[in-house]
Amino acid sequence: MEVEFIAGHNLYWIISLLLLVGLYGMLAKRNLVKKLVGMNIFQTSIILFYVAIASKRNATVPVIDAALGSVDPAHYINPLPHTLMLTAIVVSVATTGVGFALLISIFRRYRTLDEDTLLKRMR
Amino acid sequence: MNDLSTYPSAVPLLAILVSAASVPLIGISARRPNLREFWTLLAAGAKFALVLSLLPSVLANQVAETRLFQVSPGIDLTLRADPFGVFFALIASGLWILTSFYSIGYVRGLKEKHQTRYFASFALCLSATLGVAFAANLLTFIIFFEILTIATYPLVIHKQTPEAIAAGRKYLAFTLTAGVVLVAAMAAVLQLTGTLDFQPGGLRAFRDLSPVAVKILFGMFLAGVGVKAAIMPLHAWLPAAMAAPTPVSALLHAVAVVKSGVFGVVRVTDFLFGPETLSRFGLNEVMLWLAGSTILLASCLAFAEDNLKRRLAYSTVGHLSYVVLGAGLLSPSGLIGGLMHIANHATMKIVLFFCAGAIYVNAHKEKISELDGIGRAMPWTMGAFALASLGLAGVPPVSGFVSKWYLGLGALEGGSVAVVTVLLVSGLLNAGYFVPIVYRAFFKQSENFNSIGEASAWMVVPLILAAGLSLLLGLMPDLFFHFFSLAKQIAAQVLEVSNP
Amino acid sequence: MTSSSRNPILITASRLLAPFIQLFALYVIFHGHFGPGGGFQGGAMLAASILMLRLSVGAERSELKFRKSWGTPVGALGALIFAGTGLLTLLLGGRFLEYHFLPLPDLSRAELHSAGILLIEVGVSLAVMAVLVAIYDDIMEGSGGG
Amino acid sequence: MIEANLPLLVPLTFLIPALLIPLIGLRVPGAAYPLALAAVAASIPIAGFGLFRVIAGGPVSYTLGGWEAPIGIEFVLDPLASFLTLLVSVVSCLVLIHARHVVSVEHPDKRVPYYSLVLLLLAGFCGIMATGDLFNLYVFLEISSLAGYGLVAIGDKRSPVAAYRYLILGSVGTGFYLLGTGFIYVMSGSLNMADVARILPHILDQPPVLAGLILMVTGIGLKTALFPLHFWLPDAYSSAPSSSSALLAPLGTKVGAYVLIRILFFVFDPGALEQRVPITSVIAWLSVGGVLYGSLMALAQQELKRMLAYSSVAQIGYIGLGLGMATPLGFVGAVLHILNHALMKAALFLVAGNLRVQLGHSDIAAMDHRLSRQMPWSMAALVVGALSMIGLPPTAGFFSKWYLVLGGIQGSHWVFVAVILLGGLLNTLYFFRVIERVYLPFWRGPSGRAAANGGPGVVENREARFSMLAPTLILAAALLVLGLTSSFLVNRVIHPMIPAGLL
Amino acid sequence: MYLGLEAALGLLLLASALIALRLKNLLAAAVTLSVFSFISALIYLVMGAVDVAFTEAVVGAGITGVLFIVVLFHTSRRSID
Amino acid sequence: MRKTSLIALVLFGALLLYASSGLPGHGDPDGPSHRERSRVGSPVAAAHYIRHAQADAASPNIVTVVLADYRGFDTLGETIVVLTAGLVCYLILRRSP
Repeated sequence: MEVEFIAGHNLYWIISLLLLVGLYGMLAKRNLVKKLVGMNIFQTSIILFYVAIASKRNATVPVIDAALGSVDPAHYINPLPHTLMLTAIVVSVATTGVGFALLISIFRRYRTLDEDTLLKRMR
Repeated sequence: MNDLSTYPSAVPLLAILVSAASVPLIGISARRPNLREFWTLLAAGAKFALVLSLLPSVLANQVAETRLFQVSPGIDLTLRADPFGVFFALIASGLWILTSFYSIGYVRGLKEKHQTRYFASFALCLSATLGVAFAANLLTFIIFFEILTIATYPLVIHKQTPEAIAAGRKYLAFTLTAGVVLVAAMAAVLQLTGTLDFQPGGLRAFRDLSPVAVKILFGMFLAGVGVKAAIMPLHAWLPAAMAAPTPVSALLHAVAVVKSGVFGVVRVTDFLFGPETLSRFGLNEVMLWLAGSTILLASCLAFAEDNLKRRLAYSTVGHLSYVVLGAGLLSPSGLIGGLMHIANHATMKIVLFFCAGAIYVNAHKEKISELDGIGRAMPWTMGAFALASLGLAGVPPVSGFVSKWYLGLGALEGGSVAVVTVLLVSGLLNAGYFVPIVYRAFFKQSENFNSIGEASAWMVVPLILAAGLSLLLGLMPDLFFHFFSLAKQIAAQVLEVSNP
Repeated sequence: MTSSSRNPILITASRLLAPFIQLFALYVIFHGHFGPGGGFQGGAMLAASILMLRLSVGAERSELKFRKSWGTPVGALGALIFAGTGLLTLLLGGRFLEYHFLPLPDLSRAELHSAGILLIEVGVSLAVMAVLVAIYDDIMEGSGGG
Repeated sequence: MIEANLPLLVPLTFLIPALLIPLIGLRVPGAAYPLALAAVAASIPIAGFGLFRVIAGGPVSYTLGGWEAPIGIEFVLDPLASFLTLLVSVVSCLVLIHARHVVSVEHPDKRVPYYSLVLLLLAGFCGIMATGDLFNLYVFLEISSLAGYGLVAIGDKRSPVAAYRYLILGSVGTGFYLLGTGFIYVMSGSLNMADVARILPHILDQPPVLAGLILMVTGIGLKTALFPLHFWLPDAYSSAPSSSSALLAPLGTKVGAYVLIRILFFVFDPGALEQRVPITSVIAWLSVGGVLYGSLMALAQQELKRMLAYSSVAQIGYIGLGLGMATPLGFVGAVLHILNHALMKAALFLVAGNLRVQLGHSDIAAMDHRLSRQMPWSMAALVVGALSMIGLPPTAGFFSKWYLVLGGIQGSHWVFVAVILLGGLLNTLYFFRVIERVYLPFWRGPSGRAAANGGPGVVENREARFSMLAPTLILAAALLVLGLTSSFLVNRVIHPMIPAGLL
Repeated sequence: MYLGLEAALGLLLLASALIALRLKNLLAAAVTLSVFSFISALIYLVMGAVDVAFTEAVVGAGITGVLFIVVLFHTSRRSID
Repeated sequence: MRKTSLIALVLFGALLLYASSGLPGHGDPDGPSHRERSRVGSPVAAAHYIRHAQADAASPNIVTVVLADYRGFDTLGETIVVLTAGLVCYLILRRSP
């Protein structure tokens, strides 16, 4: 593999690892709060992926700068993924909020947030 | 000759709807038994009249057709009163009248529960049977075939005893599985030939298919319709279903279900595959083997049964295969014999079941070994029983002789000595398991039946009428309903010969 | 969180701080046109200021600023402002959210779009603020607290 | 006005009242239900008109904010979308009529958020159907998902746990979808489905595109409960309140199936795809597992709603089979089965709801033959629904299986044909178990203590009230009517939907 | 571009994610998650996504963190894994 | 469950690795999403936004314009999502007044 490829892709690999960590937290952790932590990590890494694909070498933040003169798309970072991710962040907060509500509701009934204990008490 | 021309008519549809329409009426008048029975009888009479009105035109090669609407692209829900359909519909609707009268006597005599459900299911069954008879294509056929399955289920479990429920499960297991196989086979036919229409002589497209495909399809179809036709080894549900009330058994065995099954066998073999395809791929041999062995085996099993209704059931299994045999011979006389046996066996077997029911209602006896001397107490009933059982054994002049005669002729035409042997042996076996009953009834003495007499007129009159009918049909096969002419006409169309 | 953790300094500090945060939030909402910021961020900051009050001075007194029962209705109102803007342009002959059909006189096409953006940013911030506070309130109430 | 904004109208009909309910509900909580019902009722003629219009004149496109397609968000109402929108409207209207009593008994104090969430759920569904933008679809997916978690969570004691599991797995699903969309976007530069569909043939060999597709399909498969990603479904649907499961079970998974169709057949080209990754075959073979597993598990259940939930897994398998065959007839079968299964499941879940309200439980073991006299109409609806599930003619269920079988034979998929038919038999087993109990005096053990053999007149009438019975019976009747009119539907409505890639 | 900076922050992010999942004290895990959020906001900033960074800072590190802590105060603070 | 999650994780990881081999390099200005025209000649949204945002909505922050104008409907959806979450919390947690 060429150096340039590695340099250009190491961020993707970090993101991939983060996605795996998040997914691991959601699927394998036995504590319900930890699952929610995993979900946040998972969603943040997706956001990171989008922000990463938006970036452009030798380009600046997507706010039109009159000093740069005529508007050339090459001068500005792709704004579309940023926009999408604003929405995604909000969605992630909303989901987390619903998750919290469910956690409280579960705790109120079973006095535990551990999946194994929960399964025992549900019987 | 024999080219059919169709004309649009609502009569086939009306004939089906008239009994279906009586179902809600029966349901509404649940609390007024007389009114409820009136609806049943009215529907039965109207239905028979409608079917009868189709007869003249059919004899003149005019076929009434009701084309309803599309159910699947290119396939309409179509009813066509062709000679074969009218033939079967006449038997079914005619015997329904007798069965209705008899049922009224039977269920009232036993004070059965759920009488409303009983009569409603009965009416629905008949609707479905006529639908099966008039179905112009395979899809329509299967739709009514499945309705028939479901409508019969409440009748099988009617007594709601564990035994009856188990029988109901067995019945559903067999018939629904068969239905599934049938649907798969139908889909394959549609895919391979592009049509599902029944045609006398079968679809030509079959002749160009690969032998393996045709054989597999044939096997699926035979299994699909063979369950209702009780071809061995698919017959097991039938003796079990004897847990049902006797008129139901009569209906199952003589009129609706099993006859729909053999009707289906003939429909599929002669109107879908066609004689030429069958003989080209050697499929008729399979039918002959299956039918022949079923006849012999079932007769042997009938010997071993002490329960009267179960013995009758095994006898039915055997006799149904006569029809299959007739279809498998592929000769005009054989087919005529098979078709005639649909009508003849129906009338004779219904007599036998009516008798069994009458005995049960009056004497509460179900076992043959307990019937010593009953002939003196119930002479009319047992007289009819004797007549019908002789007929089934093939003794002239009862109608069973006619069909067996033609079957034998057909076998000789085809040069099949084995079939002739089967016919002869089975005739002897038939006599062997029926004659002892008659003998016990009339010539043995017992004190069991001193206090009883004949059953109510509701039951005895239909019973004697049916017996008389089977005698008449034996003497003059073409009387009233032109069964013989119809059978000849069907054979001529299917086998494409001018004068069978 | 609980009443025992309250102390006067904290209360005073947060009561002093809250208006400034809110002012800054308003700035963020309206600055969205020119730099980073906008309805969502501003709304979240408004919610943060209210949450700060809830945490420090307690739910009873901070309810004077924002009632508990208001949460979802105000949130719905915010979303309705947004959807209503779209519906208005639709009724005035344009497409949904086609801002230059807004009934504001003497504005150029671009200015109308700018105004439309501002309008929906207000809706978004209102909705976000109200709902985030409502979620907090519901969590507190559901868990038997405040 | 109506013509011009057609694709947007149904989602808006749900959305605006959903926003009004919390506002009005602050003062008048009783207004929530009438408002919701009015919105749903109003959506039926609009959706019906939309379907009529689309069938007559082809797909209608709508640019939001007036920005043309790859720039702005596009809504497209095509035959498939408008058909399913109508389905959602009709089913939800009937379920909502049924729900009034259930909700006012079970959650009298939560009517405002409940009905608002129901409308948001439906708005999400209809938005998913109508949108022509991959990311916009994600947003609507999240709206309906969140509303779904909430609607599940207020059922019986276990429901929050079921809802939590549903939330975690649902988030994995939507996350996968979002990530897949990102892959597609980075390779194609577009989010508009039609635009992406035009670009894809040029870049189909790139790993990120295929990975994106797999991620999207996996994610949506989770939301659809496609076997083996179904494990959240039985808990969620059986512990949800009756009125919620009657909405979610018939519609929720169907919307997922719709998205699968959209992506696999309209955005991607199934023929070109099959040469690279056999994704439709994989779906079909997994569905085989789903049909068998779902049916067998349904057989083992002792509670009606749980049995119905497992049966859903099996029925989704049928839809997956139809899609996975990738033949026109299989596609027709799948779409017809989406329709039929939505109606059947709605009818059966309404029956389960009637049982819950009238008896307080829906345990199969506790049912006996008195039920057929106590609740004759509900039980009749159960029988019709069961017959349709089994696939007996002339009920609607027969015809969808008929097309599936035809599709299987068309593509020479003999195993699939066998599984479809076998599944029907398994359905028979688990439904007749219930029907026998309800209609026949069941004996217990060899000692043979038959259940009390109550004659007519002894049993009190415990039939559900009219507002609950009417929707149940309408749905059951629809199953019979739809069976006989299915050919019309297939020729006039479903045929125009068949994607070009399949023909 | 600041590739080195991005990579370093990315590794830091990965580390904080792992720590947040490993910590048995849930309160500490929640705080770590806030830190995680904050680092991700920094990365967004480095990559030029100012709006996203701002939002993530306000929401991820702010609101979510507060809600997390409130929830943990009312439920259990320890986890066995 | 643990075993199946492990399998799922491995599959997911392999898929990501496979995908990343074909992604354009990080910050590559020639990526398909950064171009002016797509392979089939349709306009690419991002470039269009950068070129026209200020003229279309009189504001220099492109992200805001995209968020609230070009893709305003997404943002409406986002607001609805937030509201939905609020309603769900109300539904689950709030007790009758």
